[in-house]
Amino acid sequence: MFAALANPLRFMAFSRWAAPLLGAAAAVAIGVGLVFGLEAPPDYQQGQTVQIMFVHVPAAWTAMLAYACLGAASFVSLVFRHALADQAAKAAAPLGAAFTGLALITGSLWGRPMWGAWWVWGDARLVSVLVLFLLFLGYLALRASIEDEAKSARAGEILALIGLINLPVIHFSVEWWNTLHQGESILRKGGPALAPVYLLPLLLMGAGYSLAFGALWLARTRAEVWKRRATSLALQAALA
Amino acid sequence: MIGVLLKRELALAWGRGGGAALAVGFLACASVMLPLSLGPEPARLARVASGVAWVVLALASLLSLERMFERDFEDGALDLLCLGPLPLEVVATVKCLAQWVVVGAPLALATPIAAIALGAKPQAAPLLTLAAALGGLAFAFVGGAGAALALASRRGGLLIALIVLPLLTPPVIFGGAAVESFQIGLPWLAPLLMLGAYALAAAALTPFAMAAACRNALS
Amino acid sequence: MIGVLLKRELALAWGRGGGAALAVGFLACASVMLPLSLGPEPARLARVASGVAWVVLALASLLSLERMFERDFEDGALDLLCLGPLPLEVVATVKCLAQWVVVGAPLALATPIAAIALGAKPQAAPLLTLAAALGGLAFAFVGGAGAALALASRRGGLLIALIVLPLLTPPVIFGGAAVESFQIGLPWLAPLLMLGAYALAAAALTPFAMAAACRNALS
Amino acid sequence: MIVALRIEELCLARGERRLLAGFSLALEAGEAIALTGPNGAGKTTLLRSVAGLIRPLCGAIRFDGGEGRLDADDARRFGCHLLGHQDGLKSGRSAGEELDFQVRWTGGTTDAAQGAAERLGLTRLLGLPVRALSAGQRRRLALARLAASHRPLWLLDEPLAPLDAAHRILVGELMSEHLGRGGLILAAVHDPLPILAREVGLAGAP
Amino acid sequence: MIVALRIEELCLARGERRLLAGFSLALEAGEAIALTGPNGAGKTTLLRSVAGLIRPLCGAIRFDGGEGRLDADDARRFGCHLLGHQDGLKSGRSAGEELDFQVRWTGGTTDAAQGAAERLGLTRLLGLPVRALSAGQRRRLALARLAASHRPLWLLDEPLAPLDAAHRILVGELMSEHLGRGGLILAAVHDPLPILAREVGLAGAP
Ligand code: HEM
Ligand SMILES: Nc1ncnc2c1ncn2[C@@H]1O[C@H](COP(=O)(O)OP(=O)(O)OP(=O)(O)O)[C@@H](O)[C@H]1O
Ligand SMILES: Nc1ncnc2c1ncn2[C@@H]1O[C@H](COP(=O)(O)OP(=O)(O)OP(=O)(O)O)[C@@H](O)[C@H]1O
Ligand SMILES: [Mg+2]
Ligand SMILES: [Mg+2]
Repeated sequence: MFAALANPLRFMAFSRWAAPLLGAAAAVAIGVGLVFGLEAPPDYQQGQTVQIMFVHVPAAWTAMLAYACLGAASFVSLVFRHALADQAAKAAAPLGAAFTGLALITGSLWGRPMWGAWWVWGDARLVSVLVLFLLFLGYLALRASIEDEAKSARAGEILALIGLINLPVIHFSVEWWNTLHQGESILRKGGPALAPVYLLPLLLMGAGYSLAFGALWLARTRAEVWKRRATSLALQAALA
Repeated sequence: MIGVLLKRELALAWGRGGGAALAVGFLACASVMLPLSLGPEPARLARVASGVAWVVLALASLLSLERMFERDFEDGALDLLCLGPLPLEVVATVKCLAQWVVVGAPLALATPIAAIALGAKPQAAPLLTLAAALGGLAFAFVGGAGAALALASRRGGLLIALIVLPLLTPPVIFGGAAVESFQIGLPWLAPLLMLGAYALAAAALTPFAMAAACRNALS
Repeated sequence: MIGVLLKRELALAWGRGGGAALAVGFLACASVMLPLSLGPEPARLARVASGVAWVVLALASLLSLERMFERDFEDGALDLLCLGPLPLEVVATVKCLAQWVVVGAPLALATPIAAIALGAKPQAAPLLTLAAALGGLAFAFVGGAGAALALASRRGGLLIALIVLPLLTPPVIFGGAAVESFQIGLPWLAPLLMLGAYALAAAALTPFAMAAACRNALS
Repeated sequence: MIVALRIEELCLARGERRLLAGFSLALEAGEAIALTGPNGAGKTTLLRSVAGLIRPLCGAIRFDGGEGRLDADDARRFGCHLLGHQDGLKSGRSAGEELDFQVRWTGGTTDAAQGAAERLGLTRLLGLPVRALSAGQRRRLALARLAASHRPLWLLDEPLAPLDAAHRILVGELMSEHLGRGGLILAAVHDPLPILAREVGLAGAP
Repeated sequence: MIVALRIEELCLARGERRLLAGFSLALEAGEAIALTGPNGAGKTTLLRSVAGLIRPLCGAIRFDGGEGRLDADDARRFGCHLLGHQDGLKSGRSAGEELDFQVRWTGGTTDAAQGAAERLGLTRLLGLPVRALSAGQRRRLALARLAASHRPLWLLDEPLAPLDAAHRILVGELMSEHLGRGGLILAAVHDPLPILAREVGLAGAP
């Protein structure tokens, strides 16, 4: 499928209908997830604030997903030197930064009632998510500061691949250090340790966020393709 | 051939950031400044000591990193390095090692002294040195990658900081955790091993990134 | 004419050290790293907060200072600056001011935020900003003098550190004392005035030193 | 305005090495001098000491205006262009920014900078970073400052080396115009200048 | 050992600008080519792409050895000297240190470096910092590397510009010797080379 999509024309044809479709699916999943989520009973420990979970946890997942996509696109671009892959990588970065920001904000909104602090320095997971955010920003800044498109692409690929190290650190940080942050409760050995009333909306929201990311990613990649077409047309016009 | 290169890189690293003396002076100065601005209560100082040493280590590395590749890039020496018998990956490794020898190693030796002067437990000295040495290694390589990536852009310093700082955080976490655990009597081997693993991974992987980034900037 | 020069110097200062974003990122990072390596106990952090902000301010200034004159010296732009309508003393002043605007001022604004994030009292914010702004001014001018003096030598960084670090200590003492006194309810005006006097004296005297040092390096 | 440069009994040294002793030279308005001499003879050092960047061991460098002797410092700061081996262009900034700064710093206007850029065929290059220019384009950018901000005394250190034939001729024209306006040119060269110039040789190391 | 350089249907671009298209060239052992062309034509770019520093858009650059085609990477790393507009000398280090490093890095010995320094009249200057050298002395220092460590292919970018007449002749002799040993020279120039060379012109921007 990827090989097929590597052709820009086919990609544009595919994404023309795929992006809105994914967007609609995302809206449905998020809508239903929100309804279930708002109806979920208050947790005996966390009270009503447990509902923040439905915004926070999917945002954190999607942030990591976005970085993984950025890394994968960069890898493809580095190895196969495919312009489309670079455009996809460039398009993924601001989305990833946004989702990471969302995870940080909702997390600290949750932290205030739960831990009595907006932010806890020294918590490895929190800090590693902040690092993820900075990595996205660094990627964006690096791309923006190199005018030559080819050089900018190459430098971005290298940075994105170096930053991949951070993903396992984020995921396993709760195991490696004793942190305040919640341990693994869903993707853990022996099945999820979450009551179905919470699990169902959480998974729905997770799916919704990921679909939304997918839709936005396709749309942004399309925009990037258009932008480059426009610049190369302008150049041809200037040279002619 | 590596020897020829190493000799040159050591001389350059020494001249570049002022080398060891600058870094150690930096540390000394920070150790003086901290009590000045904190007030001299020993209990408070002792806890802060090793943490500050880490921050200084990271900042001092950053201080001289920016120019690791930039000078060679601007004056044409990078062309010459590309046309030498050793691949650029090796050249980058040697550069980072030289940086570490000149800045990281003296700092690793000075760190426990500063920490103890500020009131840390003397028993922690060997661990502090080891952690600082490993941390400095990670800083040198990760920082080198940032410096090489920033070559192609117009804004050196800013970019390097932005790129490098996030990647410097894990070693600081690991190193700080090892020292802290040791001081309060918890097991400290695991974080130290993580630190070592990070440093080795950086030393093994970033040379490829550096070489690719340099070639990219030249082309 | 000063406007023309200031525009250029601002652009260069911005590009050189990465400017505001670098310094602030630096501060942010140090604020991240410190708790990481200290452990997150709020009580401890709060006491350290403003002290650390000072150290970071000093280090961030040093970070970009070294190249304040060196680039212009090496690429011949200093010749051009000598042959312009303004005397070299004014040029040096403008350079330092640009450095301060780009690095010092944003840092002064960010310092209280970092300190409060680490747990300092919010009421201290205005004082912290003022002290950091004055301190930054002193750092920029004293650091500039060090950078100019180091031009003629082969070992820039080392010299700058040796020359500048001792001269940076008084502002840190005064500034730290002012903030600390404020936080524990003692009179804080006197140290603040001392800090201001030091900064003004630096701004008034060092331009002559810088100009003389530049001429010396060129000849 | 500078109408004559007089160098009298000048001695110059670098490090421990004596370069010139008892060197004298007079340059009048509308005249060009080509300084020649082997490598290391002291051409660059002489130009830089005329510009006031290097202090002579002995002797005098005088600038005469219409009404008698000028203050040397003023003459240098308002009447003198130095184009050295290094051109003082920042490789990271854009060519346009650098040209504009150099011209305005030496007393010209932005419009004049545009005009000079056009004359030297740089207009399409002004958006590029200086680093991206070819050696000849970069040298032309440095020369544009001389054409844009009018200062009577030009001190040139091998101004034509990286230029192609067409641009050598063009710069020759610029120089003639400058001389026609009553300018003075003191140029260190290894190849002949494209204008009529009096040749002054420096002996070089013994 | 490289005995021939073949460039076939090369296309080069910088930024968005096309410099060369379908450019071909063959250089055999013992032969020198003088690349000419207006500023910005792409001479430097061509030399750097032969040295492997710039990746061509299309076309091939081949190095032939005695027994057939050589690996391009090896040929460049062991058989090729590039002397660009910038000479890669660190201005703060001493001339001797820099020469020794450059020579040994490209495969020569310290003795050869001494010999080359003597040949080029640099011996008395080796203790000075590179910054203190005059432009011509500095260029000679850069050229000494070529004379000291033997590599067959010399890629030279305006090698003679800052040299005085005597040293141009001397460098001409060095080049002839190099060609006599079976070397190859590809030099970008604006002034004629002091040796017999085939001229290849680059057209320059349309
Ligand atoms: C700014 C603060 C916070 C940040 C940056 C943050 C970050 C993250 C991240 C990255 C994940 C996904 C980890 C993975 O799946 O590998 C996550 C999951 C989670 N977070 Fe947070 N978090 C924050 C605050 C909180 C707070 C205050 C709570 C509630 C006490 C909380 C509860 C959870 C839960 C329950 C999960 C799901 C864990 C799992 O099932 O794997 N988080 N968070
Ligand atoms: N610090 C120093 N110590 C000793 N000698 C020095 C020092 N600085 C410069 N020199 C010498 O002074 C001379 C300076 O020559 P200058 O640069 O004026 O030569 P030039 O005539 O311009 O030569 P070129 O034609 O090569 O440009 C050189 O011989 C140089 O080696
Ligand atoms: N990033 C870039 N974007 C656009 N154009 C560029 C870029 N980099 C280089 N160029 C252009 O490519 C050309 C490079 O020319 P090159 O340096 O090869 O010229 P040259 O033939 O060596 O000229 P000279 O005789 O002046 O040395 C120049 O016209 C330059 O302006
Ligand atoms: Mg000279
Ligand atoms: Mg060229």
